[in-house]
Amino acid sequence: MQVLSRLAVLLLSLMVASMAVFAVVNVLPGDPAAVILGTSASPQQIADLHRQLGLDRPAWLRYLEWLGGLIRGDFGVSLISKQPILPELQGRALVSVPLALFAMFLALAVSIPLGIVAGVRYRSLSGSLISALSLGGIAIPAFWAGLLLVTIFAVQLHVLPAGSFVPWEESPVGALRSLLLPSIALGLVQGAVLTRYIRSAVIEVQREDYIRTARSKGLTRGQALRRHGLKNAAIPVVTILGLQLTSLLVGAVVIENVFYLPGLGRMLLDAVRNRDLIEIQDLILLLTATVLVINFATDLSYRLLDPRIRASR
Amino acid sequence: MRLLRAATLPILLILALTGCQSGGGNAGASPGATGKDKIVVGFVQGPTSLDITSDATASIATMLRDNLYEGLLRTDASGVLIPQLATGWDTTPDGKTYTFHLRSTNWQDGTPFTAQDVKFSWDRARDPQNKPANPHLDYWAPVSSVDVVDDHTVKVSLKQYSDNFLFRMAQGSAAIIPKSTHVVSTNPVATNLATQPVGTGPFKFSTYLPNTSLTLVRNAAWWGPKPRLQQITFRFITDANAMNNALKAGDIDAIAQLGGPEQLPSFKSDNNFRILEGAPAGKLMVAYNNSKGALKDVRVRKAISMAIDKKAWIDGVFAGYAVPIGSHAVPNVTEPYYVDENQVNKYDPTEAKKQLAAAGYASGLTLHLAEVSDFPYAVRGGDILNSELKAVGVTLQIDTMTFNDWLHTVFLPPQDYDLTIINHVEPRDIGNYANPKYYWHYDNPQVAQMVLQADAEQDQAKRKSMYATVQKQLADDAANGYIMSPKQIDVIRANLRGYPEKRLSTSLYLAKAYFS
Amino acid sequence: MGVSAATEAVVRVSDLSVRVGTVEAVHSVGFELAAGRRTGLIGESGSGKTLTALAVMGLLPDGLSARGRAVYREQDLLALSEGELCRLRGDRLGMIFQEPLSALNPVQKIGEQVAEPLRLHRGLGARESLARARELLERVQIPGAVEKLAQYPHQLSGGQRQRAMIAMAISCSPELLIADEPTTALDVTVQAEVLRLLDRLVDEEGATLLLITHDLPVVAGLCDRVLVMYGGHLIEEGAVGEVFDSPRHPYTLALLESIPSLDQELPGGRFQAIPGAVPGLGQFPSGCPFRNRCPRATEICATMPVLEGEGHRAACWHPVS
Amino acid sequence: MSSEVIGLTEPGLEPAWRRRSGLNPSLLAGGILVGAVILAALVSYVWTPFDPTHVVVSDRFQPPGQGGHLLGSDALGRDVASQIMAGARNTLLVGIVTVAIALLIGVPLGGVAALYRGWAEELVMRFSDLVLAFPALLLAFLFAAVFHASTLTAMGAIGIAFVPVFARVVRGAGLQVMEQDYVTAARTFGSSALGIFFRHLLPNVASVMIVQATIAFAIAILAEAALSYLGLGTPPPTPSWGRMLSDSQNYLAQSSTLALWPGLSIALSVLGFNLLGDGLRDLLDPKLVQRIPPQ
Repeated sequence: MQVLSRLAVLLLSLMVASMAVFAVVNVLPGDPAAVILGTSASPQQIADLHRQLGLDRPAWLRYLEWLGGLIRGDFGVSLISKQPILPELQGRALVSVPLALFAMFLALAVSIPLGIVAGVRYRSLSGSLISALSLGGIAIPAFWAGLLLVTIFAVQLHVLPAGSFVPWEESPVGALRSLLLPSIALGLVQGAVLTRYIRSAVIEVQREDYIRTARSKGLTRGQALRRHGLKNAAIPVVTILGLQLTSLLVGAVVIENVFYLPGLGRMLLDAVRNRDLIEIQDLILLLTATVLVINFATDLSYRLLDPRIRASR
Repeated sequence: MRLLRAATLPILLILALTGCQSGGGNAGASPGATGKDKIVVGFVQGPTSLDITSDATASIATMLRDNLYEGLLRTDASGVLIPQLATGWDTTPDGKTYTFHLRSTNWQDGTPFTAQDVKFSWDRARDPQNKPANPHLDYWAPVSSVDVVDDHTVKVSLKQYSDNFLFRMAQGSAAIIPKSTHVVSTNPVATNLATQPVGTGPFKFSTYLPNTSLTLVRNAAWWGPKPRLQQITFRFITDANAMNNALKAGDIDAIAQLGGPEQLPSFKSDNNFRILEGAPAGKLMVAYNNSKGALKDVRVRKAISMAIDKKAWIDGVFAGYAVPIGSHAVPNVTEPYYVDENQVNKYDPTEAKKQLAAAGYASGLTLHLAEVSDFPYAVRGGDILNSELKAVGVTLQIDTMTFNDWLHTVFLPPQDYDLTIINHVEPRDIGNYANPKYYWHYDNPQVAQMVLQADAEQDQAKRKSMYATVQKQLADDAANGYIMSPKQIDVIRANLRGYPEKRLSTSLYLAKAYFS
Repeated sequence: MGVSAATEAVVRVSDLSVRVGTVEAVHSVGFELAAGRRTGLIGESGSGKTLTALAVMGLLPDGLSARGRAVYREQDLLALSEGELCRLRGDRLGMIFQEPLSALNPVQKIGEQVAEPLRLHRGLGARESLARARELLERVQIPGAVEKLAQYPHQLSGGQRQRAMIAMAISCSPELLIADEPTTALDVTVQAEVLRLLDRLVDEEGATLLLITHDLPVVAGLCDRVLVMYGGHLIEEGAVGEVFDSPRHPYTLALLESIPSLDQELPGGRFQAIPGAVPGLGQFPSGCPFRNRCPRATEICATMPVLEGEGHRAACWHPVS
Repeated sequence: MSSEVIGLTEPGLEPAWRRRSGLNPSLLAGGILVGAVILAALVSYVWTPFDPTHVVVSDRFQPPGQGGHLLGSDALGRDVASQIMAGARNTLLVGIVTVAIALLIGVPLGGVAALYRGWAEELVMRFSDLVLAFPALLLAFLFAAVFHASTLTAMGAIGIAFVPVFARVVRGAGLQVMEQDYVTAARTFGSSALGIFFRHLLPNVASVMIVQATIAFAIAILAEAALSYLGLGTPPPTPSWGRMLSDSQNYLAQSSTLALWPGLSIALSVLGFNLLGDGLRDLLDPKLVQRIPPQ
């Protein structure tokens, strides 16, 4: 029941977000044709493009058509390449989605052990060291990390590609190799942020009364943390994880441009540069929808983890 | 004169020479693609359409002309016109009528190639109503009619002699397309050739992944000697670094036009690669709006030209792989009329200041630079220009824009700009100075007249001297800030043979290529 | 050291000090918990009573350290390794905490939490231990024990939570049960029930009880002996009747006088607040910690007096008659 | 859409007795780093070792220390150290304008929500939900496409993306303030909403705002650097750290240190503002600092 109402909120949010995107692109500045053609195109050119884009029809109708198309899986046709957008989108997603997943996996693989160690030993040197490193990691822009990795592994050592992508169909191994450095760059920085949150969650949890209770039952510190602490610590971390996934998604947009990966981020940037408004509209909504869905999933998993919330409405 | 139409906008030859970053992504290549009979060639940019007669992106001509599509004739590496689909041609003494004798061969779809196809192709190309329009409509300006004599003979009548005519018919957009299969689709900007190209050349279409790759396979029925390569893949890699790395990693076998010349040293020291340093091509310049404000004054234009240190640009922008030019011509076979005007408006900041003072701008002058952020050369050049102009008291306001914006504000009306950095790669385009409405707004009736006369002049010596006069006048007028002609540089795997050694940018003929 | 109990001592604490960082919060405390007896440990917040108990259990929070001895069956609890301590805690030594909501794991079912010591110390399997847990919940009189097994702490009432807590603590029939203000967080009506329950269970189990509280009537009703702490010092101890009837330390007296009503008659029979406030940690005066609030204080109080007396002992230079 | 009330780094974990005693190391380190950035920016107005935009092609790719170039020279022979100094100006400008936009829009919105409740509050909260669905960079992309990409679109987008954070914090704190007896008293005595906003609400949220603004500053720096790196931020010739990084990428083989300095500058400034935010939080101890997802 609660899940259904959350789902309704998600759908409503998606609607509103799509309206917002459509409004910014189509309504706010006035004329998309002028946007595409530049500020001072000739009236004839603008009129031509108007017809081509169907701009002579009311905005609400075009909005509904766009939305209807999206629901039917018709993402429209790129203004620049004149190709349908959906197949391109699908091809690009084969780069971006694995990239984001690898990076997230890496971030978790790094941050969970480090965060727990730093949390358990927060008073010792190793804990402080991890903490300081992660604070540094937060400050490092992922694209700079990418550049440094390229300098070391591609330019100096020649062991990994500096960019470009080998399509999966041609060579899965090659594709993985292409995604390795970008995933590391993205994952390490995200991992630093996560480490910090896991660390504080673990520290907080260790001070909880129920950990003391658990120890009073005869559990060692480690057992108490494992059996009673981690699930509790996971609750705030999951919330952060949702936010982190979002920032990872945005980070992927940037990192794709560092490594020249033909993913959604590169597509978006090219669309922005070429003012391919149809593509921009689709891509921004797609990414925003992903953010909303991630938030929704976070909300759900939060409920699964915490019986207190599960019970109350 | 070249016309650009709104319908074919996101294009332009200017994209060709330099690593342009607009338009689409890229991809790497299959590792170990250096198989005996398959080649992967890296290109900076993929075509927006596979119809060579409707897309002016330079890369499409380079990839497909002579490989998939053929014309009646083609230019060899030394600039000589040689027969292709025509076995030969006759010219009347007045130079106004050409009779082409056609080869007996078939299209890649099996239908026979006839004179009807030639007439269809060229009539279509010169028809301004046609959509999509040929990007080089002006190539056919001198043509009055194209007539079929018989199945294998075609006669072309010109209004007057044109020196450029044959040369231009060897270019990509003058390729012959099949009449039978060329059905204009409902999409106003694409023909069926845009996705399923059919030609007469040594390689035929296999697959096309937009922004990723284009693959051709050997045409066993080709009229020439059987190509040794079984398959050609053109892979699109926008970024120079990624491209260089792909070659080093073995993902590709050749880079057609190196994007980042500053990285050449790393290839030079490696025996696995050969650097093919081609002829200079293209005119990289700071274009002046000759009709705007202070720039109307020749002294101001001269001052800017004198503030520019060509050596700094050649080293800073193209790592030394360019030659200085002093007027609108390049020293290569396509422009045999070239004369060296580098002595005019030589780098001299002191004299530049004097000229500015004489023009009344002793206390300073502010100019706007329309900078295309898609082109690394324009961005680097903008930084250099900013510094150089500052030294002579001119403040530069840089307005960055995409190439698309540039087309619609600078190149096409309203043509509202002061300065812009651009590389004109189209050969023999000096005729643009005859058009006062061209975006430079250079308006000199004598030059205009002489340019037109030169093309109609059959006497080679006379023609050459006319062009020389025009070049001198352009330099003296400082019509634009002529800087350099970047060299065509390809880097290939050392065991790749038969790759055009000193190629012109117009096509990359791979029928003779093989791996040793 | 005076031995006041006839029976054998379960735990003998001597010279126990607890430091919070660099500040000493509990100063050389010594006492014995006689087998089968109930001892009340009283004092205001900040007197060090909870720290003393936690030190005995080896459960001091990070950054706090204990010195001294707390001998349980020939073993000094303070010198034991974590592993050895873990074998005792929850089995021989049980503890009940003040705030049952925070002391229970919010994301684990009650049944699991109650069953855990049995699995740990008795080696019971999942099914057996849950069955035992149900019995325990029934024993602590939680209605609907079967459903409660599968519920989470937030689904129980405050009293039920504390009962579950008690069930957990007695699951292995500990020899020593420490209850740290077990009823403070509960409603007054529930308090009495829980105390009655505790009373009964301690009787049934024959456990030794250390009841920490600031509620004097509770001690009076439940305990045999009483320890009074102030400022980290043990300042008075003795049989409940003796101490409450004739307190020797002025602080104990003041404490008793501050209680509005009590079953027995108070000296003076009036309600009186102790002047001044309890100082913060490390801000007690040197010597007797109470001297800045004590009406009887003299210069000699700048030196800490020792506990004196047989059976009923007090640390004061100027004891109440 | 649930926004956690949690700091960017963990809340003060040290026990109170230790926190109170002695120096706050975060505040000190953060202060030094931020101070260095401000100093570099200010000094660059009157002096840099070289003109940061002056091109001397023959002098290019000088290693650090050569030819008077403390940090070396770039592909066009420009002095890297001078560019870094001048780039600090841009970084600070972006941070200040961004945070100012967020404050100027977010604080009144949050104030209105807290003061008037009802549909006004609902509207503000739904608006922030909507904006929160658009990460700063996505918003910047959208703006760059619709308007012309410039420092302004970048700052505007990042600033707007921060608005919900400030609006929510002000609303949250405002609701608490409104419960206070003296505010209730002030209202019954006829104080205007504006009066309550300025007299009671603002002073109460000031410390939260300071901490929040400091953290937002750090994120703004990161976001602007990313945008400039992608060519959607600060246009040339204004020196910008993000664009320096994107330039350097073409020359990694020639000079690997070129990518080092601007990246280090960004990282240290971000670290500085983060530490400063942490230190200020410990010092001012506001309880409601919201987390802004980085980048």
